[in-house]
Amino acid sequence: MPIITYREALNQALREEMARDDRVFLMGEEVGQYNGAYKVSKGLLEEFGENRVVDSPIAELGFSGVGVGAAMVGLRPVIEFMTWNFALLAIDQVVNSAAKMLYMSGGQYNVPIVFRGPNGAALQLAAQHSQAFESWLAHIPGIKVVVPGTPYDAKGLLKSAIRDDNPVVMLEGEMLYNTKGEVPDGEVLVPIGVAELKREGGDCSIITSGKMVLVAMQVADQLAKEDIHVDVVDLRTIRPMDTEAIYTSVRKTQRAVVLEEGWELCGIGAQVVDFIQRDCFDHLDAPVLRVHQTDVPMPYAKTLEKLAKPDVAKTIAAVKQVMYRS
Amino acid sequence: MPIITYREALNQALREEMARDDRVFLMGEEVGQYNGAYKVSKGLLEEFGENRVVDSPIAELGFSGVGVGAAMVGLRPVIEFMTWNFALLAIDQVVNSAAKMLYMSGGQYNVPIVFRGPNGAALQLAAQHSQAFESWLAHIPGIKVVVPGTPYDAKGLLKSAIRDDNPVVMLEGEMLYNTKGEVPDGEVLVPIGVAELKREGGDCSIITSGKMVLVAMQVADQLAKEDIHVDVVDLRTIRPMDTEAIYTSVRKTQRAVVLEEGWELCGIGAQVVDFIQRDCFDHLDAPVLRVHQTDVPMPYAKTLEKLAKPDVAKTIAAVKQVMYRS
Amino acid sequence: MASKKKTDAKGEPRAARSTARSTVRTAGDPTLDRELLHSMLLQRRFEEKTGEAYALGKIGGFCHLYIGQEACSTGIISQLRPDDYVIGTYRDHGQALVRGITPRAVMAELFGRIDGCSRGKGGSMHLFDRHTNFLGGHGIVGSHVPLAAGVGFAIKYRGGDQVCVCFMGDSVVNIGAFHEALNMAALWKLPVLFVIENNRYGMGTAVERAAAVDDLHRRADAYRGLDGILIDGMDVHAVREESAKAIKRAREESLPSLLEVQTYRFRGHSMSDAVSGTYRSKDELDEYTRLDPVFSLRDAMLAAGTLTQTEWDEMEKEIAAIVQDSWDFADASPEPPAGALFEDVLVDTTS
Amino acid sequence: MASKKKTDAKGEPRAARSTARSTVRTAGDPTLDRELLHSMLLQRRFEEKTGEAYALGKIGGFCHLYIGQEACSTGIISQLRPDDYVIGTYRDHGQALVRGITPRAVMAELFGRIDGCSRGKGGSMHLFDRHTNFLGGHGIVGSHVPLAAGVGFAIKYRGGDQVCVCFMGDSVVNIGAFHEALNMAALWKLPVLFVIENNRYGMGTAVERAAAVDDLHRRADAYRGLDGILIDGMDVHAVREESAKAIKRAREESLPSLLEVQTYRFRGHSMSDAVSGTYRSKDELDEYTRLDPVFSLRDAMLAAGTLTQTEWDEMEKEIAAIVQDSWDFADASPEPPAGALFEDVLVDTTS
Ligand SMILES: Cc1ncc(C[n+]2csc(CCOP(=O)(O)OP(=O)(O)O)c2C)c(N)n1
Ligand SMILES: Cc1ncc(C[n+]2csc(CCOP(=O)(O)OP(=O)(O)O)c2C)c(N)n1
Ligand SMILES: [Mg+2]
Ligand SMILES: [Mg+2]
Repeated sequence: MPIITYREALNQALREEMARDDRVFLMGEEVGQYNGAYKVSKGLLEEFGENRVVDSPIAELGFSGVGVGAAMVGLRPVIEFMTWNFALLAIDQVVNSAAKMLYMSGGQYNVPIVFRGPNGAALQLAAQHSQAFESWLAHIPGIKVVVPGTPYDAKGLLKSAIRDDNPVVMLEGEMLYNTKGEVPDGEVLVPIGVAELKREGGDCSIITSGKMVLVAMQVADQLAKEDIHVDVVDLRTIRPMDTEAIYTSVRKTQRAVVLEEGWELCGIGAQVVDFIQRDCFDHLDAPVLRVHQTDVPMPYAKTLEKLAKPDVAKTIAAVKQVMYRS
Repeated sequence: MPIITYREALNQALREEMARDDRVFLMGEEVGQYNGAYKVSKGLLEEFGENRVVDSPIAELGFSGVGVGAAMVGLRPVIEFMTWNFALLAIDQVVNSAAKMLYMSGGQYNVPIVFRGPNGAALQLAAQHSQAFESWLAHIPGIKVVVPGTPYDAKGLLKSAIRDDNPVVMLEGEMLYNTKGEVPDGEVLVPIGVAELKREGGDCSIITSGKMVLVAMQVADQLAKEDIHVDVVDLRTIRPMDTEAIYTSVRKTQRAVVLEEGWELCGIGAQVVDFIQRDCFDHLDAPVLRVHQTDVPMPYAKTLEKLAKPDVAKTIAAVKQVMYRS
Repeated sequence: MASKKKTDAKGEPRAARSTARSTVRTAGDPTLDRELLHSMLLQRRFEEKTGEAYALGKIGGFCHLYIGQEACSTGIISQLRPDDYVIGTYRDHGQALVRGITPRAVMAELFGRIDGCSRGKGGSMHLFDRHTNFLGGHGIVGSHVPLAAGVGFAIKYRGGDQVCVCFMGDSVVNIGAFHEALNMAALWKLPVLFVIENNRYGMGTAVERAAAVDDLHRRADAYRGLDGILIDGMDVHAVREESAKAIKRAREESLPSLLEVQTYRFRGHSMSDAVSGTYRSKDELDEYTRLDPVFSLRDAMLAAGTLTQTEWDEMEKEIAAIVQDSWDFADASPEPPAGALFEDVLVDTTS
Repeated sequence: MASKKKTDAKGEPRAARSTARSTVRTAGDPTLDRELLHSMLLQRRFEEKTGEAYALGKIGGFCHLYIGQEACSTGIISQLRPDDYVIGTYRDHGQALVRGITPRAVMAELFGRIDGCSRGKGGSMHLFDRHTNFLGGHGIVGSHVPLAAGVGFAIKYRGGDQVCVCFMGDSVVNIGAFHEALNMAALWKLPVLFVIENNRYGMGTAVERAAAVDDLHRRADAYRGLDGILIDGMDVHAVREESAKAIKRAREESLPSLLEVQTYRFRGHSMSDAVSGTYRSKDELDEYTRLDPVFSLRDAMLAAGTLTQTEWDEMEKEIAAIVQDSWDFADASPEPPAGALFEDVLVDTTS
């Protein structure tokens, strides 16, 4: 199978879906002439023209609303946020327009739109450019939220998202765009709402998603050297969440660590913990532990930033703690 | 002690703090001439004049930013959102400006501001006017979040919030404004970050906050008739959360139900569950259960709305379930 | 190098505020006049009934009556094609009726019943109807304006010649979404009519206390290619005449316009707001009542002899029956079943 | 009734785009000229050094150089009082230096060190300094514009006569926050200078592809009492002259202005962006390079005989030493200690 980057995987997904369905268009800042701030849309303007690859003004609230309006009357917009940090300005359109439209119209107006872009921290971008929005978005009924951690999932989930007749939010990562993996040419569809066991162990479950999948895989590799073998459950979709996949793993391992990029309070991990304690109460040998960003805005200084982020060492420590090892 | 409404309690807090400190001003839609959409600011324009009670255009992002800017240079704004639903438009200023300013300025610019207004559902206001934002706001470091459930706490927390040198978010409730309770005249300060055991039982802990405190108290009354006696832990502040108060109650009762107004996924309840399982793992006799809004946008129709909301019956059922009764 | 502005073509400073009032005309076409009168009267009587139902607790939540503004909906929507689009705010009963959602479906929606146009899930603020391209019914001030631009974008994308009409209140001109949408509509030449229904108040705030602009349609001045138009909103023919040009411009040249329709609401902002006495005087209300768009058209027709008193009485009777029928229908319509709670959150199709 | 616009006082249609270019002047006051030249040259050499440090990995994250735009910061900030306020965007090095944050504190901030003006926590995009009333350094396009209005509000609230200067990029004119802030500033008469540094591109997007307005300062036309002013941003004296009037208006009459300063950035948008060849041509870059605000003032002074080549060489040498010193200082400054991670999240005081 060809080995390509996460960026190329997204690019393939966009190209294939735009070729498949001429209602699909891409809109956002710098997506056209500039080929995308992170080059995800490279070549698309040339291939599909200005009508379908639309450079927008810096007006997140406005162009998100343009997407929702266009989707209500039959188009299938893909709205790129340069990063999700800026999407805060547009969150009203995601939450109050896209997510609620079908319900408040009594089933008449579905909104087949994809909101996508990088989420969370990259390197030294400081407080305003490093925020992870998983838990906010997962909170909202009326949308689906996907968080691909590999090039394969990136392609497969973006294609599924574009074909979905509901609003789908996709959280990518600047630090993921250059990562590589096997991705077939042509049709790859990863179903929304289905987790994947990315590594099979038996000693402990690491439940994670998105950018943290890479961290979890490194943790698994390192722990294997100490003869600790972990399950890595990649949620892939965080709304709806594949609780069965979580339960299956945790009932087997009886111990779990939840690894996420964002902050602790009301994070994705809190919800995973809630699911686990509710359904695996009698299986648990230890409290579930969480690894996440420390509870501070992201600092700029390199050393502080490293301390703030969840990482391999913190995750290994958590796994050992739930296994009562040291 | 005088018995007054939650609305009057807020009004007293505003009046007293504005009299105490002339840097305090109130800004928002209809706060002046109209005396507030919900009359919380009644009489304040007359008493303090146009300079300090400022009617703003409908421009949530803009006037929130005006508040943050004014706070950076020494004023102490109280920004009223007509409801928190509209605050989505301004959430960038809350999260990216107010909450991060002190950190990204290396401790130079604190932002002594209060953002307040009703949160969550009232009656039949449908999807766009009925959303509860507790968990979103609790997620964010750099702010404090208070959710008074009684007139006493409303006055005491608002006064503390205005005196706090940090950004404080206060979530009120349309359905609370008319509720009554004992509130002393003059100085009442409820410390931020301290929960209150509003009812002492021993059989089960109900952990809740805000509008749901009233529901929990009714639950406690009804269950008492069946000789089930519950602790009602009113968090009062949800960031920072008074985990000790939670632990103390749960270690005693060994069973807990978390009752909240908002949606399930990544809600406040998920975080409370996480805290409990982490620290009271060996004390728990049953999984912690949660009561919350069903996972749908709020419907308009009266009957459907009732089904969607957390209520006394659902909470009683949950308490009985964690007690393995039926 | 300060730029010149707020001067007319001769460089004279303009008057502080423009007014568009004229004498109400008849069309000279009695059939058309009667249709317009009928359309406006239906809205009027329907909403008076709505007020009663609200008082009886048949309707809950927020309810914003349109009474006084009927010439705006009727004047513009009466000129649209079935495949055009209409979108608006929470104050949407009038537009919904003119666009052709049946009084039954609207009333049932207000009652929160299953036969409502939004299956009882939207209520007064969220009327929707796929059959008439009525795109809601939106509750967050300003947020539907970008949606309208998006509809315009879709029309242009497909090379169609429809137009999208976006109704909004006067306070919308101060919110960011309005500005962002207008810029894109002008930049991309989208076939959208942005219609400000200037009823002089945003809730209890007079326009001049919120907007730092004398005439709201001058907000168009900040956008190349966006026409700003002032219209007398108490005269349905004035509304038709001016909006006809904007519709033509949108349909034939795919160009947006910003229409300021000067109107007035005769009721409070919502059901809990006093009609007058707080932020506006009884005198002011009375003055505008004399400009009532429904009765002034009727009077002009009676004077012109294109309507007789008997015909008017019959129209009243016919409309009273329609309105009563909508009430009876709504009252008989079932509450949505419990199962409906979980429906319409997501569709389970892909394409 | 379509409103007249985009006509000049005589009703003539205006040219598509205005340009403010003139010949660069000297002040006639050699001391002043030398100060201005020094101020601009310091920014230039400091930022060239910044670029080197970035290439060496001493600086991380996003870094937006201001090179080419120095006349704007120098021209305006040089006229402010110490108790006035300055606020800007992520492209903030130049303004910070002119405002008086030391090169050492700025460089240490870029290096992420404890002696940085934001203790290493803000980095390039978030320079702050309480001593000079430098209010940041903001990263979300447009979001600092309401903050500036808030500062103006506070000035007026206290009855002070300070002004607040808000620097922003050209793309800001398309975002909602800009519009909301301008409306309130005009409505409430706040002493704020809104300064658009029009460097012709928002990242890779040319102004005309994003803004449906020919001249950005004409956005002022939508607000009563807001002056829109066009300024040649390559001529520091032009900047001073025009902004002086706006500062006076703000200080004495508490009135806001919207200044469009036409400038150009000689480097890429950020360190990862090519200088030319993608969205702008080498030719265009060369053309603007000829208008270099630093060297054209130097040349004008040399020509006027108010600066000698020796003096210039000395100025270069002095500034090189300052810049090198800032590097050495930053390099020697410690990383913030681990404990700093949890500091500055909240203050633990009340009042
Ligand atoms: C963003 C936002 N802020 C506040 C509100 C509350 N609100 C509802 S209607 C209204 C006044 C709107 O006035 P206007 O635009 O003039 O429309 P009208 O009601 O007169 O038709 C306000 C403040 C809201 N719905 N959305
Ligand atoms: C709301 C928001 N959207 C997008 C971005 C990403 N971004 C940063 S700078 C920039 C371009 C800004 O251009 P301009 O305003 O002209 O300022 P300049 O960089 O030219 O100084 C963009 C798109 C952002 N920071 N904030
Ligand atoms: Mg109005
Ligand atoms: Mg620019």
